[in-house]
Amino acid sequence: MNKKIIYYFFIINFFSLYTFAFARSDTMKIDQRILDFLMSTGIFNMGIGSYIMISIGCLLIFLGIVKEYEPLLLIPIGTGCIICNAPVIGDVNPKEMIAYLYTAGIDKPLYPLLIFLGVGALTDFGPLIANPKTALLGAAAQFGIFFTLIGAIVLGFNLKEASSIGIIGGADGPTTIFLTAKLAPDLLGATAVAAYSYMALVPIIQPPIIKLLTTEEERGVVMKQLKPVSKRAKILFPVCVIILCILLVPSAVPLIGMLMFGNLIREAGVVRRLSDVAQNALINIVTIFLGICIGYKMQAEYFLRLETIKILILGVIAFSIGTASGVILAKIMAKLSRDPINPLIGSAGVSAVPMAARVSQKVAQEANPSSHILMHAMGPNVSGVIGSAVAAGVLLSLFG
Amino acid sequence: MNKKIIYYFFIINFFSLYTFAFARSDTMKIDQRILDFLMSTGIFNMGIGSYIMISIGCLLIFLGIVKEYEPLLLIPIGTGCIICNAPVIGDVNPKEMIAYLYTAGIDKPLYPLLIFLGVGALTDFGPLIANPKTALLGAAAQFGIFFTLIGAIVLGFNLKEASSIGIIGGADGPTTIFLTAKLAPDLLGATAVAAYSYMALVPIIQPPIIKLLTTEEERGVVMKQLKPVSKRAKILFPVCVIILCILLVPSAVPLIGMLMFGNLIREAGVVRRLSDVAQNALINIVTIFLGICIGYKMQAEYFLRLETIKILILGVIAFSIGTASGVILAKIMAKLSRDPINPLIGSAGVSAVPMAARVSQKVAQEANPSSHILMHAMGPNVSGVIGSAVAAGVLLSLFG
Amino acid sequence: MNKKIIYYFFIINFFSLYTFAFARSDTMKIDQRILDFLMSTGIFNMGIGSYIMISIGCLLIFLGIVKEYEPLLLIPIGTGCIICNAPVIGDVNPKEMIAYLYTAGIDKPLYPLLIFLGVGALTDFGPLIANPKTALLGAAAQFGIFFTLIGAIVLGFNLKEASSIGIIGGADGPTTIFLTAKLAPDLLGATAVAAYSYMALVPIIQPPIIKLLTTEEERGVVMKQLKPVSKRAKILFPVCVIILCILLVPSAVPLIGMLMFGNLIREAGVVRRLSDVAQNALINIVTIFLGICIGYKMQAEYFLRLETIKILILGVIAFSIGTASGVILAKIMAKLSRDPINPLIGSAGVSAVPMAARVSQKVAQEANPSSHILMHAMGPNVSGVIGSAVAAGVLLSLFG
Amino acid sequence: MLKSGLVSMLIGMSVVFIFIIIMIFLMFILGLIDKRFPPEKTDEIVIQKTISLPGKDANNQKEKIAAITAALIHYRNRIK
Amino acid sequence: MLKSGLVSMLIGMSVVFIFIIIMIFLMFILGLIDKRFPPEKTDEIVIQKTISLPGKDANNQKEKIAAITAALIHYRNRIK
Amino acid sequence: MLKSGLVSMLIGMSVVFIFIIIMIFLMFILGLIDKRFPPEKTDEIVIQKTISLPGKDANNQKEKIAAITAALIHYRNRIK
Ligand code: NA
Ligand code: NA
Ligand code: NA
Repeated sequence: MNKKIIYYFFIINFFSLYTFAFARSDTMKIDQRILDFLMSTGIFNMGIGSYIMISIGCLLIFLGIVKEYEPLLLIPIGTGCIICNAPVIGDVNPKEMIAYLYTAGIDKPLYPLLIFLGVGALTDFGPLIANPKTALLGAAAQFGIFFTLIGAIVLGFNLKEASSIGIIGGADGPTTIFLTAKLAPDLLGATAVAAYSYMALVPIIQPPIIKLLTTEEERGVVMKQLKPVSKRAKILFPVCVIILCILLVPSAVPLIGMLMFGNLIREAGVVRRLSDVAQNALINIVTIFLGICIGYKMQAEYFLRLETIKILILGVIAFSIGTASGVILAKIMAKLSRDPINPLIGSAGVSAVPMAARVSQKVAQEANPSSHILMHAMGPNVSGVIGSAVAAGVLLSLFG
Repeated sequence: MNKKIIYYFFIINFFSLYTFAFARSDTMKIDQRILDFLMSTGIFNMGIGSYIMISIGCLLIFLGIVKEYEPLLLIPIGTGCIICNAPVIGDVNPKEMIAYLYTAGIDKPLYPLLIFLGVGALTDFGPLIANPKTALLGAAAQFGIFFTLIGAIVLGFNLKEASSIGIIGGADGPTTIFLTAKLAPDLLGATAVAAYSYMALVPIIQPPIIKLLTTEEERGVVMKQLKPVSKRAKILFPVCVIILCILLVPSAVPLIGMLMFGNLIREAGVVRRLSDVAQNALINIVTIFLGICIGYKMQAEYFLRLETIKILILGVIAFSIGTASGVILAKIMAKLSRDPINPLIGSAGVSAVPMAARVSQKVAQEANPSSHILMHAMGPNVSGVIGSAVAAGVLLSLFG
Repeated sequence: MNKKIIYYFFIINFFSLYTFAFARSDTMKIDQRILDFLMSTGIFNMGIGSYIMISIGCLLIFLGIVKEYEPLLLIPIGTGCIICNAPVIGDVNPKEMIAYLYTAGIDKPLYPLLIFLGVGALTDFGPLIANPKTALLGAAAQFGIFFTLIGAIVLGFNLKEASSIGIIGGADGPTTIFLTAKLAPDLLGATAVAAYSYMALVPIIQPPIIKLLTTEEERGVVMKQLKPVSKRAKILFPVCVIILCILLVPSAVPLIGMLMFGNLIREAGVVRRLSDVAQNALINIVTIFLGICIGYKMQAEYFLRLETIKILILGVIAFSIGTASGVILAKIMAKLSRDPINPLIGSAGVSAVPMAARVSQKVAQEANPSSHILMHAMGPNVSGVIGSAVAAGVLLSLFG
Repeated sequence: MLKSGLVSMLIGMSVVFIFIIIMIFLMFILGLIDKRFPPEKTDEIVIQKTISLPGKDANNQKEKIAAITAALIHYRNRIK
Repeated sequence: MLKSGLVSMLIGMSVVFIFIIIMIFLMFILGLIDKRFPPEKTDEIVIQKTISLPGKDANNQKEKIAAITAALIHYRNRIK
Repeated sequence: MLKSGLVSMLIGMSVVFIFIIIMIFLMFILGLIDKRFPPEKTDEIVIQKTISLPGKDANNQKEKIAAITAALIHYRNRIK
């Protein structure tokens, strides 16, 4: 059949072209060309550091997917880490796009602020407004930041670096990224990974510290139900906090301003469209960008240093001290207060919203199944977000 | 118990560290440090202007939430206004992020054009195509723009400023912002606030003017039902208008082009994905950015000037003249037309979609409960959007 | 009535102002002004080329809406083409905004990569993993790319241009745009239009070639049902492919990396938010931007050249050769394989997901109604996406 | 400068009216096409559309759910 | 440098506490306003809200559909 | 230049095939892992999934609502 002819004709043609290419190219040093190409593969251009970093990227993805440690961040960070450890060969830079996104949104820290906008739109400050004094616990837990800052100085970091490391203790990813991007961008990979990893590890880090500092009886305290909060109070709250921040700590205005702007559009009730987009499309898009951009600072030359180990150790200390400070102030408040206070709500002051509040709830229920303190713990929990944003502002104005 | 020991150990430690810090820092002029910090608070760095602007920001938020005056814009504008009046101290600029968003989307007016894309995707030109001659009313209402432009020149503004002020009479936020950003960016705060405020005040501004120019009988005229419009006509319309705009007023192409592109993806029917995203995620994200960026031009030095008062007065004149011009042309058309025309549809020509059309409907029903002119008023209403975009193009080509 | 007086007063006023304007302006050479304005219309400033390009833009919109040829791209491209052929007059550039979006997302090819992210999140690699050897067909089909590259060189294009033209045969819009933007941006309009048009024309281009190379009996072969693939394999696959790409072809990392990142967040299962936004809001927004930006390279001076015709001809050759190569390798594999292989799955190797796979299915069913090869064709189909991304990487590293 | 303002009014209003008048002319032509070649009746039956083809956008979904909910309550009452 | 660290702790913790204490003060005032001018009962009846006013956002929709589905199953069982 | 084109074909097709062949090799390994360690049956029961776990994305919601609506009509008919 003539079909077969066409078919064979095609194959013969293909092979003759391929052979011809071989033949012709032979005359122009084909070995050289193939050698050139081999020299442009990754294998021949990557140091051991890149392989280690790719493994770390895989580990982060594994932690995100299998252990469900902050997967929204760790999966993009891990992927970004893998991609950004691809070698640059000649003029071809495989991380060009990520570098571009980095310049656009981390150098001037746009992404963490837009995420804070979304966090604000997702946060209900009602439990805090219903029981204002629990806000103190969110202040106390920031002690971990400054304690760690001093520790970092002792370990040889300079003031800017030490501030960026201390802020890990604030247990807020966007705040950590914002401050590190401003003060010590080369540490961004380490501090961001530490912040998100430890936030995911809160259920492992906090309970032993809490149990060390409290008796079973204290942990089982039942708290009075929260009073309802009016829509008006919820709307006025974010506006008041922005203005307070402008008057007291202007350097914290970017963080507090965006957080409270997000909360205002949430509570306003008349701009559902904006609140929805801040809580969904916008925060999700920015999370993707932010994650892969953090990978940019996980290139071997930035990340594979002794400093990274130090930062990881200091980070866990920051979390621990923060937790302890919160619990201790809660115990003191419990003694001074007329209404019963369960000291476990203190540990939620580190923020790590809403994980730390859930830990408080879980530990309380272990001690006394009829103690439901989740909503009470949400007060210090969200206050801790404000507290560490203020702390970041202070550090920025001192060392920025 | 040894728990208590740990607990007290911790407190003692904390206080000793704090005291130690006090003691050590004392030697290095702690008073100076605290003084330095106080000097970096907002209170000691803000002029009276900033306080006034913060109050104005609060007022805009109040108007948005409580009075529901264009809340989608006024809440972000108000918040942006508050944030942007935070003081810059040393190298720490709390409005850095907003400045960045401003450069990205207002300097080259990207945001207003993307909003126009969404507006196009949200607009049904059906009522206009069904009754083409009502488009004339959307042209007549633009007289307010040029009348006010002359008024602004008389009040001492230069040609570029006067154009930006006149365009307020177009009653289209994005058009106003686009033109002002191009011709007189320092006035952006004032013209944008005027445009959106007066759009929200249309139910208060228009009825007295309408009633002054029409008799109750005229206002109660019942119009014939609109004929249906085919999908084909709705698809061809935006393409024709873009081409017409290119041939006649190329300087209006950005506005008309994006508006009609949005409308095309709406009517095409085969690109639902694009139409949805233009109507929702994209326009909402851009509205947030646009709003806070307008706040950037509401810093005291730009906004607290006599000019702002003049602009607000000229703006309301622009709206009034536009309304009157529309009504008068509608009356003339009513006399010339065979089919009955309710002159109230003329006032909708100022655009302020869909508020002005609803005002027409409401005033008509007050005069005659069986007069339903909402859909008839939508014709001039959307034509007014096109009309003021063309006017903006002319002004841009004359004075840009 | 005094109402009538106000009304007439207003009309008289309007006309007197208009007349006054005429009178005053007369003294300052009104003819000159009107002439100036006429000179600023599009009609007096557009060459024949612009009119032709506007017609081509309309044609693309027509093809998108009426013929449903890749409407998601062709409608924005067509509109962008129309808008970008508006004339620049003096300082007023109607395509300024599109130029800005172009710089932001095509010069550093951000948009095609973000679209690849969404494509990854929309793609199920299950059918490929279930039958790995079909991936070879996705490699074979890339022969069209290199054959056409040589053809383009013969027709006088330089190496960079020839690469951009050859890649049309990859039948992947984002890959074509990525490579062209890097190597020969001035050809972007032509190559992008060719890529998307021919992808839409796959149901017309492929069947005759397929039928020429196969007998009816071959086309009716029934294949065994695919075995199920575990979630674990689907999660590991994208990570493995990224690492393979880093090791072998680092220059393909941007494309392969984003594609596989999108697929990873799809399969991870724990980041639904990110997967959703990549598949919807993000890809849709970027598609709008990408489309109108391609219009930017369809200005008459770039597009109306003999080269464009050559590119269109070379493009269809590329598709045809790719299809034939896939079918022929499939026939060879069918002979060597124990399990029955329908050679029609070879033509799906050009990618053009999922159109080419549907064509295979349709042609197979014509020959034998009980042959369901859609899922089997999806394997080569998605493998072809990877194949042409790798080919693009090679071309970039050779000529970039 | 006042002169320039007056001229801009003159030109501006003229251009706006010319633009709108040509647009009206185009719309009349579209109307004529519609009369000459009436579109085929491709619209889906309204009821079917209301019940089974909810829009992707949130507002329609809202209406849709409201409608379904109303129906649900109706049948619940029928059962009681 | 250690000194600077100690000072930053001093200032930082002080500012954080001052900020939070003023914030608490503001929240108490908000509480007093609520007591003095209790808001009118403008909230929609909860049940009606649950059934007929689904939020636009996906999560609420999800809950909504789950609720409706549960009701549906309930009535299905009643019918059987 | 034609030579360069021929070489690029040679290298390009080789690299594409090498890449794909290694990828096939990886996929076979994934397949072996699947055979060796068959995944536990963690998938939710399909019916339950269909009824009570609607996706966030619009398309799924659409299907979901369509499914619920269908059920609704079914029960309505049963009542009649
Ligand atoms: Na915190
Ligand atoms: Na208007
Ligand atoms: Na391909």
